[in-house]
Amino acid sequence: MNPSNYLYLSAILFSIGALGVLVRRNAIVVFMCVELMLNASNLAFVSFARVHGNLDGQVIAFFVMVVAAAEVVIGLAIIMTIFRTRRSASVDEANLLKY
Amino acid sequence: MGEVYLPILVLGILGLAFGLFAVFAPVVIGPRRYNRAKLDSYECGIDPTPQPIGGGRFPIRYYLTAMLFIVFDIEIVFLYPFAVAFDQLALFGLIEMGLFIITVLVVYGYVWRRGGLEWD
Amino acid sequence: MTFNWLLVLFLAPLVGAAVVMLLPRSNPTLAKQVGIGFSLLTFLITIAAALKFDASMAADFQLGFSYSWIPSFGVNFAMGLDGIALVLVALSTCLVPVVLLAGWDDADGARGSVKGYVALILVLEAAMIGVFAATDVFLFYVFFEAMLVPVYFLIGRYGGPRRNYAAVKFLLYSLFGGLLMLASLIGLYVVSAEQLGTGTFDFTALAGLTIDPDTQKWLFVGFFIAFAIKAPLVPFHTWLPDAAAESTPGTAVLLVGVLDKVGTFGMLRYCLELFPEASTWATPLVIALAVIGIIYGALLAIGQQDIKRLIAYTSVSHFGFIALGIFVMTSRGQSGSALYMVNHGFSTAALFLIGGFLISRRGSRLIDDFGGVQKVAPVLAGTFLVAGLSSLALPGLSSFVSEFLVLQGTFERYPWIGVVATLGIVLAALYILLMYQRTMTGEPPEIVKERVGDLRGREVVAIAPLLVVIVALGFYPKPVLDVINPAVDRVMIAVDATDPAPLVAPVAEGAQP
Amino acid sequence: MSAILAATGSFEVPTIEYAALAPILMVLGGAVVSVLLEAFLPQRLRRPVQLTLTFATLVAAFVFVVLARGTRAIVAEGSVAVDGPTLFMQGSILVLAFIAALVMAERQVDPAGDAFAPRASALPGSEEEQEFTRLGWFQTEVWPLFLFSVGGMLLFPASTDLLTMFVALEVLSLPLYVLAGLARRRRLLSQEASLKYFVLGAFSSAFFLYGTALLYGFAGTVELRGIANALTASAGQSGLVIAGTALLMVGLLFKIGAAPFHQWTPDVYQGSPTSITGFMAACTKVAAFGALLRVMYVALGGIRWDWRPVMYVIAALTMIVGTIFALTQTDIKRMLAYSSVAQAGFMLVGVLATSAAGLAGTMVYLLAYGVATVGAFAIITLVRDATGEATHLSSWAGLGKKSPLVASAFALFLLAFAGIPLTSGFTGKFAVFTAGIAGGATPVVIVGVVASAVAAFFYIRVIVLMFFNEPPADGGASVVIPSSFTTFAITITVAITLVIGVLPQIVLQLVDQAGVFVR
Amino acid sequence: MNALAAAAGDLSIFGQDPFWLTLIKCLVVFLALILLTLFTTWFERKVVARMQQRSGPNRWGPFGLLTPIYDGIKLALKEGITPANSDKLVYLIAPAISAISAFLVFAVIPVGPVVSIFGVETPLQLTDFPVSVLYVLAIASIGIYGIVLAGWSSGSTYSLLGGLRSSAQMISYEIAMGLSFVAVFLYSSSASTSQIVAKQAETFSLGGLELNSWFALLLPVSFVIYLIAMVGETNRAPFDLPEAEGELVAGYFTEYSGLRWASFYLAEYINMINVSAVATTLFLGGWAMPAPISTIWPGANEGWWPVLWFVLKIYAMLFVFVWLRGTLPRLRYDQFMKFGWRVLIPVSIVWILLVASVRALTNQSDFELRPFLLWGGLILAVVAVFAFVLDVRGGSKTDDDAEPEPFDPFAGGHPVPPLPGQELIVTRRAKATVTTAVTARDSTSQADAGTEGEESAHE
Repeated sequence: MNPSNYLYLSAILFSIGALGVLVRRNAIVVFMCVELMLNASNLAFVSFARVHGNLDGQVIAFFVMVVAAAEVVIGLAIIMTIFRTRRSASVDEANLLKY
Repeated sequence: MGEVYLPILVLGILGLAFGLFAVFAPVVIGPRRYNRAKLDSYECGIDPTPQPIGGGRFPIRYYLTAMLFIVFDIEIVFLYPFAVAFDQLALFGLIEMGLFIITVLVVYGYVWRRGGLEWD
Repeated sequence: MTFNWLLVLFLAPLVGAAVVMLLPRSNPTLAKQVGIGFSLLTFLITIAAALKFDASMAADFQLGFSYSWIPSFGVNFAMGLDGIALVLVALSTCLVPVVLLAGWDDADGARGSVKGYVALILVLEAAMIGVFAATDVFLFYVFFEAMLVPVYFLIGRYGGPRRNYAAVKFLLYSLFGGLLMLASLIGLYVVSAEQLGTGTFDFTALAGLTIDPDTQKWLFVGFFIAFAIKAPLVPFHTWLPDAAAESTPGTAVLLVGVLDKVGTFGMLRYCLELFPEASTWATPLVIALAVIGIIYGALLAIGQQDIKRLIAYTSVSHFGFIALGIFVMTSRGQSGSALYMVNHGFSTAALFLIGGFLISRRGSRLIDDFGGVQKVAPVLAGTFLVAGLSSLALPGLSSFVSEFLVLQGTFERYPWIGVVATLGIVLAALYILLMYQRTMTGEPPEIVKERVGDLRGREVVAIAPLLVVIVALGFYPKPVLDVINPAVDRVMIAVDATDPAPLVAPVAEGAQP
Repeated sequence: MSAILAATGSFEVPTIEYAALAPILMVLGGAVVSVLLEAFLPQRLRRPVQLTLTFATLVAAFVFVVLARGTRAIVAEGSVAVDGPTLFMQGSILVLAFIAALVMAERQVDPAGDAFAPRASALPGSEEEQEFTRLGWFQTEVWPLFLFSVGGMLLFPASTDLLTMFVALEVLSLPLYVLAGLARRRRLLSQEASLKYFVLGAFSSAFFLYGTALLYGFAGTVELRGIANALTASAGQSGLVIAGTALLMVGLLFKIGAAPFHQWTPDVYQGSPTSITGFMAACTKVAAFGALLRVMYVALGGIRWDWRPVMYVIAALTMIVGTIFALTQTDIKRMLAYSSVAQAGFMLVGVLATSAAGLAGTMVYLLAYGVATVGAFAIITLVRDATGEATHLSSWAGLGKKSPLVASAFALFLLAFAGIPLTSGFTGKFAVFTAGIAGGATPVVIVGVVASAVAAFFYIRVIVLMFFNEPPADGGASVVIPSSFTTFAITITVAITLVIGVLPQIVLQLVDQAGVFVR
Repeated sequence: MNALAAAAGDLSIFGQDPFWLTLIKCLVVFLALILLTLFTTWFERKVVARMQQRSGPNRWGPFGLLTPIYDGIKLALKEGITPANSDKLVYLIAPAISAISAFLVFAVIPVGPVVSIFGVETPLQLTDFPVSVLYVLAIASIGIYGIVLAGWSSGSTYSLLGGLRSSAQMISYEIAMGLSFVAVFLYSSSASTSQIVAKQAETFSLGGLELNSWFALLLPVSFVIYLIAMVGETNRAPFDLPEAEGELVAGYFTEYSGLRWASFYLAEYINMINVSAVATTLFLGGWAMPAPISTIWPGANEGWWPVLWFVLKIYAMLFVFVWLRGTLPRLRYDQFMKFGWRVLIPVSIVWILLVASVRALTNQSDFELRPFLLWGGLILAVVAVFAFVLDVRGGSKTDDDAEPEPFDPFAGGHPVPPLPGQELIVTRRAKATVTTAVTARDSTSQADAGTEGEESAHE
């Protein structure tokens, strides 16, 4: 199969994720969108690894998974803490810091 | 190359067909007798307080388990290639992976001590 | 290593400041005494240095030294005196003890401590010496900016009721100019790096560069605006009346008498020598500004109610003359300007100090609150009159020589400008004499009788040297001109300007009318 | 993965130069030990032991950095460079971290203990929390987090491939996200800062990653020199390069807080515990600029004509935005946050000079800025009123009279930010601007100079407020006498600021010797 | 034997089948799984009945063998209820996800050697690739989605909690399971199922006895851990907490009925077969007949015979499942989670370190360490079990002695009533009306804390 299709897919996923971060208000959804972006990158890495015929891209995908996992853990911890104090996961309600 | 995955696809389609059959067959062959009580959530005694749809949430406690899972799952992801290539990596592999595992163990000890491994 | 007079001269007030700061806070008098001691010592060192100065070689930097400071930026801690710098350093070191003595009580009861006041003035003195003596452009810039700090605190902590406003206004104006200059400085450095391989800030090396005229214009603008703000040239002058009016008389003397000279000094030394083509290019504009300044300053001075503001505006007018003299590009005009800097320093100092005595006695700065002072305080009135006459350039007093030279230089090249500028003299007579008439003559009101006493011994001691110098230079300016002229010639060569065909008399004779 | 497992052929067993990596390993190892201590030491012993460990680790790492001077090598299978710039930045980061740690260790200024919540997971104001406060519990988890972050910062500017860089970026960021949310007082603010920092940080690192992916797609490698070689080899510019570079830059520019990716800065700076803000502002900037410089110089030097115009605009925009917004702030932390944005713009001038001088200038600027920043935020921790830190500008009025020494120190830092001669800030600005002009970025430098002039206004406004205004009617804030930790931190920052200002040759020589990036 | 190992160890034989053969193999696997499920339900009921001195199903067909068929028909004729509260789409998708993932795992399980089908030489395995064990884990994880989504979309508390518990349990035990594979990979140097089977065909001698190097023998600790994790992973007794009838009715599929319910049920049994098959493949030598017999009868490992061995091995494992169910009482949720996290995982990790070290040593020198490892492993296993007992008992002891802790009804994210022995936290407002003395002290401490958070904390 033509690898460029995977690249288009990854670009689309990345855009969806980016858009989601900007548009959605629920912290957890925002957060999932970020993960989507990371995974879109993974897809790109793996596709490029295929294009170039070397393994780097696949190995990188590994590392990215780790990082994404670490991000998930930290992010969930922060959101949980906020949730405990406010009982809401909406980004909009976090509005004490205003210009 | 891709043919290796073909059986998975075929089996997946078969599984999907079965799943869809199981889901939609009752609509066709099953009886349909309307009864409002039947459509209610199963309850016994008190009103179940949380409503999962529309406002209900997963209890936070489970996120903790999820986080721990992610940490260890990732460890596993790294352990596999190491294990497979272990014979070639020789002592270097052992040392590096030992460091890696010990690091994870340290975190594990920390979580344990901090009450992350308590359930009720 | 030989005994380095200039370095000692620079360090003496700094040491003095440190010593003063170490003195106990409880004994302000001691601080003043020590301060005056150090300032006198500095003055003595200046005299010693001046004696070692070879007047025949006044175009070269003498008594110089150079220590490597930031080799990576090509910055040296380098100082040296040419003729102009020498006289201005002398002016500074002479005025500081006078100011300290005259302003004996100025700092008492102020927000800051007395020893702080003395120390700040000594620090300022060191910075002034540095700024005139620096032969490294970066060092010049550093002192140019460093001067702001003590002045800022002198105004802000020891000044009048609106001191904050004045101090901040002063600081912001100066900083703005300074930053523009910084930009040009960096540009200059870059040009030097392009032409010489390694960047340098050495003045002589930079003056030797041939800079592309377009670049020159930009760099010139940066320097010129900084200097125009410092030597308040219309329209950058608005900070001066505020700063001068709100500061103590002593501070005002140093501010207007010396500090502002850095601006005109900078135009003469840096703008002209570093950017000759750009200076020529900018001449019409600068002359226009200068003439406007002369007239505008004078007119505003006439309208002033506040004595200190009035003196400040006279300075605006005088700085117009100085700038005019510099930019008419004749050796006579520039000599006159250089000399004017010195003379103006002394006469303004006298005006501010005596005005300060008057004000502190009466407790008001408004002219209308005075009258008939010469009846109750004749010595005060007399000295004030002499200082005022010097300011309006009465022949026989020092300013006359310089103003005459400037006008003569102007007439040589731009007769019509000369005519307009001459109007400034007439206006000067008007504002000085009007002020004198309104404050000193007539029948003193009760309150003046009650409060205004004559000059005391300390005050006389402080004022006397100024008047002596004013009169002496009025009759015999030659020693000063002798050291100034070679330096001016160097500038003239740098800007590639030649004097027009003589209309009246050769330069040497023009110095002794 | 499949290919790795399939590759039953011979592996090259990698070599790791442990000695060259010693500073990084040291700090990260210290962090791991710190986690262990945190878990198994009794509460009573934790603080002294953690503090000892932290400071010992930082000092030891610094010693290794000093010992490694003169090294120029690419180690760890081409993923880490140990060269002059690396060592200089690592040294700077360690020094700054050390000072920041001193401030973080302070317990004397707040009657309730240190600046961190005794337990982050407890509800603010809950019974539980009050109990912790009453018992004098304190947060020692900040130390392992801190060390991890420092470890990431040490790796970030040293990494020579984009993957290592990405991992380092996360290692440095993740602990910071948590640290930002740990304030003992104004907890909601702090948590909000943490969330914002996290969301935007994760967002930007995703951009970084996607950029990396695209560059990998172009070059077939993520090694910086490999990318550079590929750029040299290819005739035309591929869309991948442009897009990849752009996305990569978004990620990096976010970290340094350049406009238009600066929006997190004020919120996070304001909300975080102040000692953390100082650490974050100073050290992150050093690390991120180190990485940015390396990427721009080593990997993308070949297409500098493509990215420079964009960087021109960004640098100018950053300076302008930072300056203009800082003008209107009434909160001192927010003001410093915007000022840090502006400073990032000035430093970018050094980056886009793309010369050895630009590199050296940026490094000097970073050190100068970092020191002043840590010092300034240390002072902010001391200025307090009844509710805690008094960050509103109005309560700073008249501070100069109440505590002239502290106010003077703060004034010095502000002057350094403004770039007034004889302070470190001037040295930095001069070095950067000179390099900028030499590199042909004159218009940006002009913008920079104008911005500095405008910026000077709000710095000086604070000085004026402190020294010449009367204290507000309610008495305003006053300076709490700190323990020797903060005192030492402030003293040393003042000293360094002055030394770099007056005798910059020491540092300049150091950066000159640091030379350029090893390729 | 070695030739066979080599032939099976070459992954290039996969993916060579013509399409019709692939189709046939898939269909056979698919149908076999369904039939095995039906048979297994009968098997389970029968065995449990025997254990309980009953006779079990015996009405339909010989020995009641047709009972599952009738059950199926009955289920198919039931109404498929979609509760009003449910998220319709997800509610319907969830059982399909469960079923698909259950079927997919079997794709990489080797059932026998290379045989000839209609003249085509083909391995008795649908497919294989270098990471097939990882594939198994991945598909198993997807199965969890089915459960979580089913629990969530049903719109019922029991379902939700059942789904969450189930997923928490499965992911917890998946870690232990994944870790138990690491040691296997260390020895097999491959993550491909067919290669692992081939590797286990090698022999070693223990006390003069030639044995196949089954990883169950070489790595007993890994095997034990896998066995435990396997049971936890499939939600089977004694770990069948999600379906704890007394607490959660039927767990995540409380709201399902008819064939939809059947597909969850089917998925559960197929998963049992799957994990048994994986255990067979990874630890019990796969389809191969072990050494003493295979040396006597070489034909045992050729042709179609191995399929029989394979099925027998699977049913041995399934018997273990049933046996456990018939013997052990259900664990409490906390005991169960604690066991997973505090015993299985650390033991696994330490075991991996141990195995890796020993392996590295043996690779360096020619020192034979297998016996040492075997016995060391057994000791470790005993310690593990001992630790488990201690942990469970110790845990319960502290629970009894513990002071009744103040109970925050909101701690879990939604309000729940206090259980007996738990005391509700008195809100500040309520407290203020009760005791003024306490309030006075409180208010000062509040002032000290001085956070804005106070207001919102107890709203």
